[in-house]
Amino acid sequence: MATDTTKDAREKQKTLLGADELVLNMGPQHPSTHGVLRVKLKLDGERVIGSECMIGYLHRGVEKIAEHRTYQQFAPYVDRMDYVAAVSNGLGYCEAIEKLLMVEAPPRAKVIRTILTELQRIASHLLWLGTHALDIGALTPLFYCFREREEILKIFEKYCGARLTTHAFRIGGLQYEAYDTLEKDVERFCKAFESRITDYEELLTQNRIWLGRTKGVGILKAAEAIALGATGPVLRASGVKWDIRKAMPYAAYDQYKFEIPVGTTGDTYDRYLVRMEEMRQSRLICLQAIENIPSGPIMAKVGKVLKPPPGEVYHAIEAPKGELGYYVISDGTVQPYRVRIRPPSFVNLQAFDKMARGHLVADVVAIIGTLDIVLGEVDR
Amino acid sequence: MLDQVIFYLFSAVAVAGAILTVTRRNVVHSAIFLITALLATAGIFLQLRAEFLFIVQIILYVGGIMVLFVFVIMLVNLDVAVRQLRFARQKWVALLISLALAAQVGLMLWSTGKMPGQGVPVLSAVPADKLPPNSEEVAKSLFSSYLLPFEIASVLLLVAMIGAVVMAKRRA
Amino acid sequence: MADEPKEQQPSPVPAGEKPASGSAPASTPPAKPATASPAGGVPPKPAAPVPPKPPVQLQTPLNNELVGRVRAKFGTALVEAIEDRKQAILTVECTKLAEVSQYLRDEEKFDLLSDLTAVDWPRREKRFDVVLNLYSFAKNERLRVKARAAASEPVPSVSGVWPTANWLEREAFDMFGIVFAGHPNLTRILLPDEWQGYPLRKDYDIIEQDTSWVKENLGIESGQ
Amino acid sequence: MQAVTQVTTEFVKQYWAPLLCGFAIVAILPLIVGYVVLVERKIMADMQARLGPMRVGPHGLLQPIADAVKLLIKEDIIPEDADKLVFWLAPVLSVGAALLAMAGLAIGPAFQIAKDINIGILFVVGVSALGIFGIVLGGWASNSHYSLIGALRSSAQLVSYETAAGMALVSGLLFAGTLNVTSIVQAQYDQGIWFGLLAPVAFFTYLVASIAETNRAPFDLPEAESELVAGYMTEFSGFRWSLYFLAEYTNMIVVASVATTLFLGGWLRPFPRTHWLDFLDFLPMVLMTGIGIYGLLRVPKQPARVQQLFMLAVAGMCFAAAFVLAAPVLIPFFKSSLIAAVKPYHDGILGGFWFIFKVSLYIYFFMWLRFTLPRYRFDQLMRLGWHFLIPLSIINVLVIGVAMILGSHFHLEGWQLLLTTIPASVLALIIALFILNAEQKSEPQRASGDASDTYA
Repeated sequence: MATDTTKDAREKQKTLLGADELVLNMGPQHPSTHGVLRVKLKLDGERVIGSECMIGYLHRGVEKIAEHRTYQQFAPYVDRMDYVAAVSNGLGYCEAIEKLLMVEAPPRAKVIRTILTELQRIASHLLWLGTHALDIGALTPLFYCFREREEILKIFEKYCGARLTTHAFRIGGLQYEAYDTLEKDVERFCKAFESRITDYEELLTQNRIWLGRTKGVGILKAAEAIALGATGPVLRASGVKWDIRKAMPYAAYDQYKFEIPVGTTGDTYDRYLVRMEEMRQSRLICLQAIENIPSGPIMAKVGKVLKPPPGEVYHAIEAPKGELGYYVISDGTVQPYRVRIRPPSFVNLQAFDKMARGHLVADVVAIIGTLDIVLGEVDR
Repeated sequence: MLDQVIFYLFSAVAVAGAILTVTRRNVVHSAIFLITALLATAGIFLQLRAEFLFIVQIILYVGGIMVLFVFVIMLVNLDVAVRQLRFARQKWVALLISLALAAQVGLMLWSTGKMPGQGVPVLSAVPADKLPPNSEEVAKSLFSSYLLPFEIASVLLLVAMIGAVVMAKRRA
Repeated sequence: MADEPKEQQPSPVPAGEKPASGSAPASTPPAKPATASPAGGVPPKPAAPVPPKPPVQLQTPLNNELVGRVRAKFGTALVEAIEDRKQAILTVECTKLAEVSQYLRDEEKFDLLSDLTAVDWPRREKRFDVVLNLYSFAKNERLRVKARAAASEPVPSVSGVWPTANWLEREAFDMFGIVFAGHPNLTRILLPDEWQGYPLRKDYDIIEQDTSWVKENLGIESGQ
Repeated sequence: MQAVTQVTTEFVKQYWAPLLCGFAIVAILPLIVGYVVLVERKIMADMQARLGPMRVGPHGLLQPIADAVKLLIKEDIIPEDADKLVFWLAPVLSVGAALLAMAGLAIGPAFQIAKDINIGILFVVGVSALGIFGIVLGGWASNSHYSLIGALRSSAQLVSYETAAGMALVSGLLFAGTLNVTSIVQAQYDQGIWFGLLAPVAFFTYLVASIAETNRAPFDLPEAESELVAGYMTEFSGFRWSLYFLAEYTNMIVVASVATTLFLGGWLRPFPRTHWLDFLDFLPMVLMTGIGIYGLLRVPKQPARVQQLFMLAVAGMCFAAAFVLAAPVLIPFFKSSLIAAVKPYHDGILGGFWFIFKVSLYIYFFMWLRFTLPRYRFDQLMRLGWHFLIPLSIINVLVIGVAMILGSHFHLEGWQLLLTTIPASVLALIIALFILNAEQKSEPQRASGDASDTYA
């Protein structure tokens, strides 16, 4: 009986008063918008019939700052964009400038860069997993994920003294030689991580509620994903097997064997599986890399004052969130003429409207989580 | 003495609640006062040792029907309701009906010669342990002497329920 | 642009991306803005003589099959095709940008628009470059398309070709004030809607701000 | 004036004992709830590889008091556009209903406020359901979309799951044959078996429905923090918020008590009529002593002098409790003549212990689920309620009734009744799963149309 009365209520509300559209303002202060994202949702009951992302609350004008700093001075700034994957940001920037300078980092630097970047990918995915699970209501994985992420951050701290915004690399190579027990630390982490990731999967992968909350939610077909410019795990979960690490190898990725996990349906569950598998693959890359770190210099021959010859270069790497591109124009002076950063989060977030339409408010949360955005990078 | 005080307390609350229900402009406030009136009535039942009726009143009317009322009201745009006249055209009809009702009650009290003030027999306290178990008695009378009406009512409700489901299905 | 090509710096790593242009160091001596001092020790003295010399030419004309096909199809609309550090760059007529994009996506399979941005060259007659970074999954190849636009000139929007251009064009509008004709919703995206000025233009100072907006909305004198 | 005094004295004379109990409940319950929260946080911390509150008092033992003080002295914020009257009334309603429901419960054979009311368990269920008004009205009065959605979700959820819970209770009550709380427990003593074992499906249904009714994870949608910030509580702060909090945890205690009374044998110890298990009577005493000794061991490890003293006090309290618990059990050993005199205390104390023990286990289960499971989505929650739990509970009432008739036909009693009720429960489960399956098969075409009503 209750069913009918409540149905009547909704019917009445639609026909009599026409008050069926509700605009819900989510954020910029909301527990699950992962920062200062603001989403305006048009709701019919709890169903989303339209949405608009309002961004820019964290806009700091990074690209403008770049034009007023020297090449080296700007390097620490990029860490502040995707602050949960600072190492990846740094790698992209350093390699872009190296391309502009037409130098290449020595092999030893490349391998250490690869190790740290892959660790950073694991850390970034761990943070994603924890918060995503928390958004869907599972409290506990967050703490497990932070426990493991802590190990990675400790390795960073030992290597360069910083945990979050590391500025680990320099243009032309590395500033610091690897510390003595780096290999051992990484190996210990990787060995332990295998069983830990199985633990997370036991908590979530076959959980009926988890399946119900993620399967069929926020479907992005391959063609749509490409049209919307989605990259990284979002694109791969839609079934496009494209990873810049394989397609256009940089750092030392061409030396290692790893798989590119792809999904089939492009729903939230697929993106979950893809990221979980990516963590496993990153772990394998780390294990391969520490086996044979070549000796030699860690810094290429670059001067103290960098004046790249005029010209321009676009260099993209596979950041944890997707394609992170740097388009740098040099006019031959010590400061870049223009630095354009192609942020994966910004572009991926554009797919939000497409994914959220027709879903419920609760799914909106899951979809924001599954896009794995960092507002520092969206807004720059 | 105590019983009477409690009775008049509950009655006053019920009457006041009922009046406020129809005079409030805000629909939600009306609903709250209706709940108050219903609860006060339930209180009177309890005082009369009709425990089963008391809990039925609470579970069905307050806990069930009023929740749905409030549910509906909250979805409705309140401004519209406020703008509408409180007492619409039916006020004469309403007055007539309430007068008739009052006359009926008065007549009943008059005919039994038990006007208030001449001793209130309904309130004479029966010791609790002397009463037969309340819910059992209700069940017995329902399933023995009033079996047919009970079953008819059940069938009626069932028909209503199925009808509602069918209508809802067709719409959806 | 067409200067004598010269190699400027011997690449320390042989496998590195050598400049695509000539191999021999030409007229000017190797300037080496980034001197090969081992792991940085001595301040690089030779850096000093760099500024006066004319810019080093790393950009060479590009003439591969793709360029041929585009030129055959669009003729003079393809203004220039060059290669810089092995990266292909096509410059097209601004008005033809949408058609060229459509062609590149449909016929040449550049189905991913990686990035769309703009560059301000205030001293040029047409001050803006609108830059599209394309990628083709089929060919595993990147391509950069540029269109030059004057300050007030509307640029045809490519959001119909790649939906992802929607936000990217909004950002370019936000930062440079470039108007994209045919864009479904050309509003500011990162800055507040009422903000005055376009911060990534070269004449916008780094500490400049919309003072009246800051006063009105934040109630403070300055956001700096 | 004289009449008023007379009425008052009459009233107090007649009802002083329940009044006192009522005051005790209102006074002590916030403290208990505070410590339930502390225990929850500690358990959560343990499951999540961390320590939980450690700062206030040794092992955070004074945390609830610090929290309470903080909440009380917080600024009282009422939103500008809120409906002031309703905003004020709502939390009070919520907590009032929850506390009133406590009156009908029997914590052990000795402690019950509304003694021997005929409708016993119905009273508890009905009155505690009134708390929904606090949630709905509070959500509406806040004049915020999040609150309103939370309130709507809450009322829809409660109405749906109350049906299932009620039907599950009916299955249990069939065995008891009475609504009176004391008689229900007595019936379980007479049968020698808990009704939860006789009607496992009903117990399961009630378990799930009671989680949903108290808005606990994985059914905590009305206050889902990742979606609705805090649902109906979004605009409440300080003291009002703490009232809601109190109501929620009190409701947890209430549903746990109802389940304990009806399905877990109330204050009876496990296997109450098996005499070789009599040594279980010593369990409470031993348990308390153990905790006390552990506390003593921890004393030297406390960092500060104050904390050491506090830990010592805690240990002392444990020993005192152990002594109180031990007295009625041990006295008969020394002086057999006192058995009769001690009996009521013996039953009261042990009964209270077992009741609270079972309630704690039930609440622990709630917590365990909360830390483990993700949250349901609203339509999934409704589907689970209407498509599975309600059919299941209705069918279960039917088949349990049949099983009882069969049982009495074959003169089965106590444990023997399992012979008929277990097959009946399995049958009910199978039929319900069949219905669910049939529903799910017809689901795809509906889901594509997206016409499914979330609130239905």
